[in-house]
Amino acid sequence: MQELRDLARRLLRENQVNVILGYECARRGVRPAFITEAADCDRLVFDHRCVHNLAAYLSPRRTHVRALGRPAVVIKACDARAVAGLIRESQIEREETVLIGVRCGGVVLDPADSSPLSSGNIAPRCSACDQREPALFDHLVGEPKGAPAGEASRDARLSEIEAMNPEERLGLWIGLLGRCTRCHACRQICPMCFCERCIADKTQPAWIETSPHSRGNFAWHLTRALHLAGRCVDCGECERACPARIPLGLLSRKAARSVASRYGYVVTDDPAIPTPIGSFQFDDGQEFIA
Amino acid sequence: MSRIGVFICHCGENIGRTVDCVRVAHNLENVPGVVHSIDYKYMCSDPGQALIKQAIRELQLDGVVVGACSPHMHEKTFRKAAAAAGLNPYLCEMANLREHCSWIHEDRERATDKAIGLARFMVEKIKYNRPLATIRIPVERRALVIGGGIAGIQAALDIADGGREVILVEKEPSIGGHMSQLSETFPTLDCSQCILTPRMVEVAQHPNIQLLAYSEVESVEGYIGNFQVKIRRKARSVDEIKCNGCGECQKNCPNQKIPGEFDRGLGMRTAIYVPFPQAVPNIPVIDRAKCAFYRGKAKGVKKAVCGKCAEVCGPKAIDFDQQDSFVTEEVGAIVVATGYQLYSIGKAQESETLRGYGEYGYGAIPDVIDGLQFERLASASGPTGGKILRPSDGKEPKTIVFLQCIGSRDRAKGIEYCSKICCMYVAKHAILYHHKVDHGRAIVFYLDIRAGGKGYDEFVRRAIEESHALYLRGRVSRLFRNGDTICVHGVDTLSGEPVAIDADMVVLATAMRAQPDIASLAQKLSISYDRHGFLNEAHPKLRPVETNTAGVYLAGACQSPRDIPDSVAMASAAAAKVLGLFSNELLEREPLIARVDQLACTGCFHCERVCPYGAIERKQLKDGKGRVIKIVAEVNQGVCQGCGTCQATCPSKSVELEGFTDEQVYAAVNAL
Amino acid sequence: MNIRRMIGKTDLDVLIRDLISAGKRVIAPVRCGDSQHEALEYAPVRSPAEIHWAGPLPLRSLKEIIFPPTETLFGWKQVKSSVEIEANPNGFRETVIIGARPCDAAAFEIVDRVMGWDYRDDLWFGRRQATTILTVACPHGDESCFCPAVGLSPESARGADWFLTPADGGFEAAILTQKGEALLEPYKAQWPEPNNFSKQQLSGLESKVRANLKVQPESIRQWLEKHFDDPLWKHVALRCHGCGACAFVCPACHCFDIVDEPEGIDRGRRRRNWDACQPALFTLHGSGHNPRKDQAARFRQRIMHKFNYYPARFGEVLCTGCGRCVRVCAAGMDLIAILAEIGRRSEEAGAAS
Amino acid sequence: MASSFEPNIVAFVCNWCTYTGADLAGTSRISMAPNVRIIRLPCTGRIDTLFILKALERGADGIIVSGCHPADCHYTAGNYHARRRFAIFRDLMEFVGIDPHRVTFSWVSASEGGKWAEVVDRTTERVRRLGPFRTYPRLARGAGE
Repeated sequence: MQELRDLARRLLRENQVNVILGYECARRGVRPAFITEAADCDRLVFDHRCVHNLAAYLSPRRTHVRALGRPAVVIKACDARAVAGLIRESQIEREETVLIGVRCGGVVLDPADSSPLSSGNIAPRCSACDQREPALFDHLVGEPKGAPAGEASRDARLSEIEAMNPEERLGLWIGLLGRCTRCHACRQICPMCFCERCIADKTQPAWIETSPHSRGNFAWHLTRALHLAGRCVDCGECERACPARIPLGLLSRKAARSVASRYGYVVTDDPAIPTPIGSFQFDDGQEFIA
Repeated sequence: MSRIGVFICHCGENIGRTVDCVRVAHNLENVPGVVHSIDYKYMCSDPGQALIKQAIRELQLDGVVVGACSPHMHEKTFRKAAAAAGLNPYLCEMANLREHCSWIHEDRERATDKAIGLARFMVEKIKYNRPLATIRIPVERRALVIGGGIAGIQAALDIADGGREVILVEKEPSIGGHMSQLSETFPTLDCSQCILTPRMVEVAQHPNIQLLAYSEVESVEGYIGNFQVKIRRKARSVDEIKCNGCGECQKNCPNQKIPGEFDRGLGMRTAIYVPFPQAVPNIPVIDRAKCAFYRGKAKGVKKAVCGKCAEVCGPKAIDFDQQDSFVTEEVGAIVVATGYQLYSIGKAQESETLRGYGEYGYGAIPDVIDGLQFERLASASGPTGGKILRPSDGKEPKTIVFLQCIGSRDRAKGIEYCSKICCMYVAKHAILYHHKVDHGRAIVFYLDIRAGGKGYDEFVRRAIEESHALYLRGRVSRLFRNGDTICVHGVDTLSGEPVAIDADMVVLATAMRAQPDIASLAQKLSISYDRHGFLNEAHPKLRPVETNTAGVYLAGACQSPRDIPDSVAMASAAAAKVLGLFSNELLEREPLIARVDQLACTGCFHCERVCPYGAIERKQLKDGKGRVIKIVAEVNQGVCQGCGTCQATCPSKSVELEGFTDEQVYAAVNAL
Repeated sequence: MNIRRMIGKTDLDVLIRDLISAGKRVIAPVRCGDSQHEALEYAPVRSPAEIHWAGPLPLRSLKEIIFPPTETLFGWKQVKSSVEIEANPNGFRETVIIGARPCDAAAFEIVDRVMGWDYRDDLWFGRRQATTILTVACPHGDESCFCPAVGLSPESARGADWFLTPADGGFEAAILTQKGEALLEPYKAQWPEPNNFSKQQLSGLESKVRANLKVQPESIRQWLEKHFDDPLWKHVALRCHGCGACAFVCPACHCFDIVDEPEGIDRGRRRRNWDACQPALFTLHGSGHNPRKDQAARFRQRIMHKFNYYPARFGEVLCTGCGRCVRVCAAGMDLIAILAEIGRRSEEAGAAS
Repeated sequence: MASSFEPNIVAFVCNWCTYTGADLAGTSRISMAPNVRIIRLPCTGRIDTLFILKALERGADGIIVSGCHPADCHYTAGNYHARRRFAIFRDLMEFVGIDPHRVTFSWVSASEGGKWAEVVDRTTERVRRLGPFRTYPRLARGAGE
């Protein structure tokens, strides 16, 4: 922790950056912090409650954060994938952002949960995560961490749904997506949903019905999952933000499974590797094409 | 509210027989936005077109839907008619009621319903059509020709004679290509070099042609009328300006025993060499892999191991330190004439799909040669001075077996196409052999004889009847050395008898293949190629010398196996296309291209990555004070070909393809 | 009206079954489907056994029962150049809400004011009329609750037709409205009046949640009125992602968007959908100009509307202190902390003047 | 009942291969089911998955997406990009329970008029067996009504 604070202080003092995007303690657990004064750096924390993906704040669409100036951002291995995505897709310049990588042994699902990390409260993505630190960083801080608790079989539900018959699946999703009220929290918090004007907000024509009925919700969530195929960094923020507690990660992980099995593509924090949609191989599988 | 006119064509009985055109017109009349809906016997006829023009003028139509044949047939016709009546041509669309309806259905009721549906799609779509203006872009009226074989030479001369500048790029030290290696040409038996060399010299001397031999295209940017081509000028180690072509360097080069490429390994050349005496330009090049100076340097020997050529060079043209250099040329059109290579029967193949010929010894038998080697033997300027002599012992072969379709039409070896020229040149070889070797026996194994062309079949008959070549229909199963001779085992499939021949020499008519590095050139030019590597024309019948990248044209065997007359014809056709393009200062293009909504664009550049043409550019969007707000995509109007892949890929649909915008497609789908 | 009844658990079950078999829609807190979490939601029930009386506040408020996330205003069909309107054929289904939390029930009365103000919203009041609300004394509070700070309490009966207080394994019911009385009517004679001494003392929930936030709504309003351009807004809004989750779970937020949704070329529906003031799109003009240009301006609007403009016009804040916005915010935006800060500043300002 | 059902099928096809192939089918008078109506796009690269969703919303019982064979694309690579897009979209569609048998993807070249007729007939027959696809357009019913 002290290492992180000292580094942040130095970066601010030496004018290398204007703002540190990190975490701080508040009334209800940990929350994102925006530190602009070296004197405030002691507020910075990093522990297993730091579930938020701060890369979302780097998007050019966050004009209020951008206005603070050149940022340094605290990133876990999973967050680094989002930073790589933003670089890959020309949203930020690598040189314009200082990346403070943190070693991470897993985080809880609820940042207000101060109980120790256990298989009961761990964020599901962490159980299956084998990356203790990012490969993309300028500075790396923190003690080496052990592998987090919990079972690595988080995609069991995915396989379960795949094994259902089509009617069961449709019924399941009508039930789940029927709960969506289109608050778009999933999109707003997503580090990779950075469009200036989302397709769901486009009205001429309105490909995606804005009404929160299942028909509009299917179009929205299917399209979002497609747009995130090979881009979703699996940070779980959409699911955490969803006030209707819809397991949205199932859709993006299905897309991830699809690009992995079809094109051998896995999202990494290497910005130089292109996304699978937008590239192709002459001999890509086409078993579904007559 | 729109003012749309619907015009349903009976096409005589073609549509009217199966589609109730009157019902279609009546039905469409009730569609909101339609103010006029009629049917007529022949819409494309003059009176039919007059009906459309009259309605546009009198009813102030702002959209015209013609329900008739395929738009591929008459879209231009009706758009022109609309334009003549003062309506923007892009406000006219066609519904395909003939090819897609009346001709493929029998049930009149259902065909009529479908016709209504198809017309309805277009009525709804056209409500969102926008008037579009033809795009005009300036044309740089200079051409680049890639490849200095006969096709490239012809194209360059034709364009240059048409008064336009040409840059001719040839990767070898000399132009001339394969044709310069041939002895005589079928079916007239004129001497290849005699007809070619004057043209080569003409190229060298033409004031409008800039010849860049020993050079390759490094990169191509831009678009029709405005290409920027970067050309690598490979280091010759000889100063082209100083060199006077005296040949002293070659005479004095100590390394005289290098199998020469021009003679297909049958003759020798030096380390500093001109490929053949009539080379254009007549400037030698040092083969650095073979030259003692460079080999010594590579081994780290400090003192120059050799420098003979430099010593004897009067004008001091030898430049051992020469490096590759680059020039960038602005051109408006590019003709690709990169030619072909021959199938190698050896074990090693550069493609997994190809197989060598183990049954013919994988090329290890010295007196088994390919057709081009035979040309060199038969050529007066060749290694044997035009005498047919065996490579192994220099004896005159008394029996030569010619095998056709080596590689060609042989799926097992990876090539199923016909190489087209082999039947003819084998006949030529048989005739030449007959002329040169008295009592020589030519035996030809063939599968079919393909001799379509002026004087071609007569030529083959001449080989058989006058030169007494024995034509056996069948394949040779095996070749092997038997002492001094080569045992040829095959089957005469007409008699059904097995055949065994002791031959003194075997000549293989190996397949014509695409150039080995064609894929990389095709990528630089954004043109497509088939799975054999032959470049694709825009349309196999109607646009045979154009490619799908505007401004890039094809000539010769890079497109498919071709003989000299075909290559020359194609080259002249490509030149005509280029000159046509250059006849105007401004180029007109169909405006059906993509357009970016820069307010909505986020600059993720997925579009840039999927664009097959590199038409997406990055543009800084600035506020009133000149500060960069964001970097957005912009479509280069000259480069975009209108495929729309950008739009389907754009997550926020901030790029629209004119003519097929989201609103147009949405409206059509809405009419389901 | 001061009718009181003791209702045994089985009696209440009978009432619920009767309502269901009479074809009425019965809404009550139930366990969320397909959730890994212990979470409740208000949903239609088919049997009294599904109802969860205890446990945390349901995820979404009761708002959606009266004001659905999407509803059809009318259908249209175009015939040549004229348009036929097909009014929403659905009437308002008789609904009984059982186990409403006080902060949810109270919101209806607060929102009634704007819905019946310059224009009377028939859809809102139609459903209000068709709905009977049985509020239960709040069984659960946490660090995000602050109903006492906005003048309510875990035992507030505002907006209720019945108010139920747990007692002797059942409930003591206070019947508060005519609608409530009509619901009671068939059982009025069978169910006994309560013994005044049987009512359980509620746990110290009120004092617990009162400690979460101690501010006076009027003092907040006074500060807000004078601090439209305060630097505080830029500061507090930094972490806001601009999603609408807070508004969508809020029992009092009531903004909506009206869209025409085609269902073919010549027909479609006009729908009214929930909307929220936090996404940039909310105030984006067709020209591309956005008067609320950044998240600070949008977040300020949320606070101003609830704690300044609404009380200025209607005399009370547009908030029932349910704390859902605090719980749901994935970015850690904390209305309690923000109101406490504004309260502190207001007091300082008051002390200074 | 099922046999009397005539499915409503929309085809999104590229201009250069499949549309021309369908023209050839017409020129060759190859008879086929009248259930399929074509919407012409320049390239499969332009065919958006949103078209498919919207068509289902508007009551299409089946959908055909067809373009140039690999290596045959008029625009050199549009079909390769489309192939990936459709592959992933199809997986997602299947995952949420939309029967992928309602959507046919095919490559039909300008010379394959016969193949086009086959694609049309096979799709029509398959969708006829699956029955009308009312579930999808009706997903909007009941919401807030």
